[in-house]
Amino acid sequence: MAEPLLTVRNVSKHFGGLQAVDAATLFAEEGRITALIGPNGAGKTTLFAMISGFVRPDAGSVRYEGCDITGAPPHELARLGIARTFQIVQPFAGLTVRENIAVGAHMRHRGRNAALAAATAIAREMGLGDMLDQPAAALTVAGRKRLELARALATQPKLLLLDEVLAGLNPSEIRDVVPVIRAIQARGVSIMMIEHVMQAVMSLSEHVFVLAEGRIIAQGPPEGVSADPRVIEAYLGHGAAKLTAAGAA
Amino acid sequence: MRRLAMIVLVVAVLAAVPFTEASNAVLNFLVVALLIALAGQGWNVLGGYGGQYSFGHAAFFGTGAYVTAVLQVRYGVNAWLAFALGIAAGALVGAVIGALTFRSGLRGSYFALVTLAFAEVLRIVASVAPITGAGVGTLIKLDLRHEALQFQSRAVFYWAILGLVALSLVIAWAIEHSRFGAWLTAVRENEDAARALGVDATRVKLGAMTLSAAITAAAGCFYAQYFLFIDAGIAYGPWISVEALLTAIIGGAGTIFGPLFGALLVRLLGEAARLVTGDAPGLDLVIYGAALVLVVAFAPRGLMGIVADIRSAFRRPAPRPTAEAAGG
Amino acid sequence: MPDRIGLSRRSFLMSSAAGTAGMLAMPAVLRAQGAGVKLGVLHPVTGALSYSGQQGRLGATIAVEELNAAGGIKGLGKIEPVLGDAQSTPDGGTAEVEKMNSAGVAAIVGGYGSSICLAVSQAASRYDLPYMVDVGVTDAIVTRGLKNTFRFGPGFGVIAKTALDNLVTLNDQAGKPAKTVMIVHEDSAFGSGLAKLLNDQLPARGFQILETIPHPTPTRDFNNVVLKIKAANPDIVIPADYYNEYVLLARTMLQQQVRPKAIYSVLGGAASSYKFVKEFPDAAKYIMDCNHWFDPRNAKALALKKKVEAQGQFFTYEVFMNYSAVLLVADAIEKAGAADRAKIIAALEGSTFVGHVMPYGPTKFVNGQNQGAAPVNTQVLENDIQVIFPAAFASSKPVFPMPA
Amino acid sequence: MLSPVILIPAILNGLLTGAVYALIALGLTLIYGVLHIINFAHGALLTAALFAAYFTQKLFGIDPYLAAFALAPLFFVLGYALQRFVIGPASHGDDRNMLLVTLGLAVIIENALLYAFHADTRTIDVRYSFETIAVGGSFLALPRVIGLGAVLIVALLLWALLRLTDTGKAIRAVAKEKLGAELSGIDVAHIYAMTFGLGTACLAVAACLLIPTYYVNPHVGNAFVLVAFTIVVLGGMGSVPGALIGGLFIGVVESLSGLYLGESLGQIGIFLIFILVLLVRPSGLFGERA
Repeated sequence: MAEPLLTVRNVSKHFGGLQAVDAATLFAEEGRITALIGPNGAGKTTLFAMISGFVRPDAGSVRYEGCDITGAPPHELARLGIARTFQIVQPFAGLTVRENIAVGAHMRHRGRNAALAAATAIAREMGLGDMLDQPAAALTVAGRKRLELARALATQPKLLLLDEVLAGLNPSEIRDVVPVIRAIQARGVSIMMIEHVMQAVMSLSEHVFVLAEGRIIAQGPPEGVSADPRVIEAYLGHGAAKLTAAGAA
Repeated sequence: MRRLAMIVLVVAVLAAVPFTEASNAVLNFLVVALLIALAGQGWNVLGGYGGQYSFGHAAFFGTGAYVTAVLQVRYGVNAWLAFALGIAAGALVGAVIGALTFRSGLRGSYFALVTLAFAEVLRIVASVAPITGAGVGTLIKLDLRHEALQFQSRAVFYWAILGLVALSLVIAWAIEHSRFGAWLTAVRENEDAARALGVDATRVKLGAMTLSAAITAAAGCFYAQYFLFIDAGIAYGPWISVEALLTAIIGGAGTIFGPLFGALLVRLLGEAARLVTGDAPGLDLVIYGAALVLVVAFAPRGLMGIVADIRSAFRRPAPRPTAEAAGG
Repeated sequence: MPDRIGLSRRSFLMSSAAGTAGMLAMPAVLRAQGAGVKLGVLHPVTGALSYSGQQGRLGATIAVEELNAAGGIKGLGKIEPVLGDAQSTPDGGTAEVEKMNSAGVAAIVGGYGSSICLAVSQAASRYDLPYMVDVGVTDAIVTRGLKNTFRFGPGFGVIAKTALDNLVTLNDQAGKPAKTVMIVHEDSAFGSGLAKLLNDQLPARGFQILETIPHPTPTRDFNNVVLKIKAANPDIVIPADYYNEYVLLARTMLQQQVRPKAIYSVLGGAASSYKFVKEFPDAAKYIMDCNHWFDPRNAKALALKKKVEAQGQFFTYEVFMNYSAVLLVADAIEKAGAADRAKIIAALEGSTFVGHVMPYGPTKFVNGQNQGAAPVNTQVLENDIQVIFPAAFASSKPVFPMPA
Repeated sequence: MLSPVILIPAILNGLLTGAVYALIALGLTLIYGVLHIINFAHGALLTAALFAAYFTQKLFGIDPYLAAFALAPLFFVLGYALQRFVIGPASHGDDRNMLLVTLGLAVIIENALLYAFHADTRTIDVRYSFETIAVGGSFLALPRVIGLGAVLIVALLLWALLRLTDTGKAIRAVAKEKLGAELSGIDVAHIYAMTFGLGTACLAVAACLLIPTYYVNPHVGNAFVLVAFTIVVLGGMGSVPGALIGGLFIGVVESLSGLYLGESLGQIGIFLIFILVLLVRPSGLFGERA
């Protein structure tokens, strides 16, 4: 079997006395949507930060396309084709939508005009065509999420890391964004997503990893994972109801 | 391209001033204003486009001034060459300070403080080191020949500094129309997001700081060549750090013409204040300070922001003034 | 080109440049109609040097008032002072020269501070505009070959030499009680330059320099400096500081009970200052200074002192130096017979003016430097400042060594 | 190389000087700890306080030490008002704007003082100005020894205020977690202003301790402000004990480096420490790692 696009092996990270991630191992197959779920404070975002180069792991390795990328800085990873979005959206508030996306596009286009043209095209695809010259600060939450996606996409990634891209959206907005993610996958982009909206996880992902207290406690296809007693136990409390509701849906 | 045409127009208008019967007093006033504008444009590259607020641009101004002066006086280097080397030395100091600070991840208040401290260290060193003439300062020999980069006519000096300012305007324009500029503004707006999009933030900031330092150093070189005397307080004193920042912010940080118009306005305000109050010591500076606070409070994009708002108000009644939206 | 760039004030109005509006009424000319001579009076009345600048302006304006009260300059009418503020920076000084030139002044008096004088002399030389330095001790001011620049007062070289000569005389007269010296100086142009001269020449005169301590301006605390003095225990302490630091140093020495045989300053910022003597009589007691000082036997000087003190101001050296410099320039203009720059320069070159209040004798300029200019030695005695050297001008005998 | 005859008094003097530095730094660090900005107006406010102390003595004959009890509340109100009505609203909650606004205020205050009182240096002469205490063959100026005591008391009071009062708890809450504090009903704008007021009140006390042995002119505060920055950084931005220890430490360093390197270069010692700490350990020697 060929090596997966991304392999994370036994990575650990602690902050002060807190073990945020403890020897976690997971992988993302090419062309698939992989989900990373877990209760609040499980260490998902830290794990993402290590994969995308924002945080250096204390131990373990990250491999991508057969190369060791452990501890490489984010901009190099972006150049290799790993793009990410942030849980709390981080638009360049003072720039217009077009300029925002162009920052991403510049990675593949040196010239300003080429980058702006590419940005315009992507903005249209992502449904931001009407707002090209608006400042990013003027966008709604849903608009900013789309912008975040568009910007990441403009770097022409092979692997897209989505950190709770659906959080903060209302159900109708979620219904709008889910097909967008599918479309991205259809372009041949592999996706790894952290998600709380279980409904979306169930419908989008092909493989799920469950992180709890810094450890991967389960993995497999979504249906199997959701039935796993360890997962239910990890989610017990405020998370359990959500999971069972999702399972029933 | 329209902006580029604006640059040509503004520079052409300014270049015509000596052909009117403007007195040397006016020319001298404009020379100093343009000198400050140049220093301010240097600050603008790093602070305005890059969002890194330096409180110590004197470090670059002073290095430019001292290298220009000391090379001529002590080593007999040709003035033109000394001028160029002064700019290079300023850029080098910028690169070194940038490498140290950005690698340590200093931002915001920390960055402001550390730049201030570097400028102060240089000031103290310059006030005791024999090579700078220590406390006595360095005096460039009066030698009104073109080879010595000194001119009998104020007008020639004026055109020279205008040429440098014009170049700095073109640099600002190029920043706005390049990948480097896009990355730089992205870093200003949100460094983490920029890094995730493939921007090597440290390198971009370092590049901006080097360029910024070179431009401000050019202002320092010109100062030395125009006034022919510098000492530690003039070259590395906090006055130039403050003026560079002030003109850029008041004119409009992160805009092409901000520092130029800011410098002209600030200097005019100072003259006007002294005109109205006689020689009331300090009042002109009170006005500078007040202008800074007022601009930050009510016109966050400075003079250029006000101009833009007025223009857009006339062109189409925009439902949402962009300045507020961007500021929020 | 330079000739075409106008001299007429009307040409201001023609200019379309941004920035002209503010320049129109510059500088602050006390305009008078009709005949008269415009005289540039340039001082740093704002910024770091503003106290000295304001004192200097005071002296200059008193001189102008007195001259005008007596009918102004013979044949030319009243003097119209054109006041300028150098803002304590060379560029500020240069800007004022440009404005004054545009305003058509016949000559400029003032400067105060070596860096300003350097810039001003050079700017004025572009227009062959006569410039009389009031106080600016760097010798570079008059050694650059600028034809327009004159210095009424003494420069570093002369001051240091006089100070040394007098120190030796003082010591010899007292039976050579002093052998060792410590120098405390501020580290900018004036203090460093002086310290260098002293270091070059004191050993040859039989004094051993124990240590030279530079310090920045401002210095917040002199306890360490005084501790060092205390440990080295020199016979003589030579301070060369600006006013604030001088006061701190003298106060700290008093506090730490450090009493050398003499505190002998050269251009001491506070040593020959009535303000210091009045505010800190104990710290000032017996301090000697080699500095610019008026001729205490000159009736005009004493009248001026009375006048200044009546205005609630201290009679500082800036006042009488500028007063004298204005009188000197006015005399030269009178001799020139016209507000013609070249003629005024010629008149200054041949000037033998005696109407000033300084102990210099008749003026005689060689390469712009007044040959007779020299500092005198003063000492704080019984809450007053007395001249102790040279004997010809002395108002009191020196008290040396200091009584314990 | 230097005998203990010099060394010991030099260290003692350093401690005395450092105490006043510490007090100035206390105000600065408090403001930084809560508002997360460097207050560039700190030096100018110190100058204003020195003028206030000078004039209360000159005009009303009130002893500076007594005046501290009146000037501290007065400057508290001044600081409160500045933050509440000028700095806060003008900077729209943006850190960089706050830097600029405080810089602008510094320029305004310093030059307004210059305009009002001109540049001449003023000193007061109180009867204890020259009184000394003999320690180990050297003499310590009595006013500076009193200063050290007063600084320790102020630091203790400040510490008690932060630990024991409701306002202190609110200040600490805002410093730690602004959003959370806001959500739990704390008026953040008020707490910001309270903090700024406290920091400014520290300056009033420092001014009253300084004036008997120092002088005042419109630029005098600048001489202290960079040192205060250094102490704040060294002690860990926002740390009260850090500022105290840092102040004393810097006082001694300045004193000793002045002794060994000369007064001019001695100043560099401080800045080098400053830069080094910023580059290597920006959280300071006593601060927590970010």
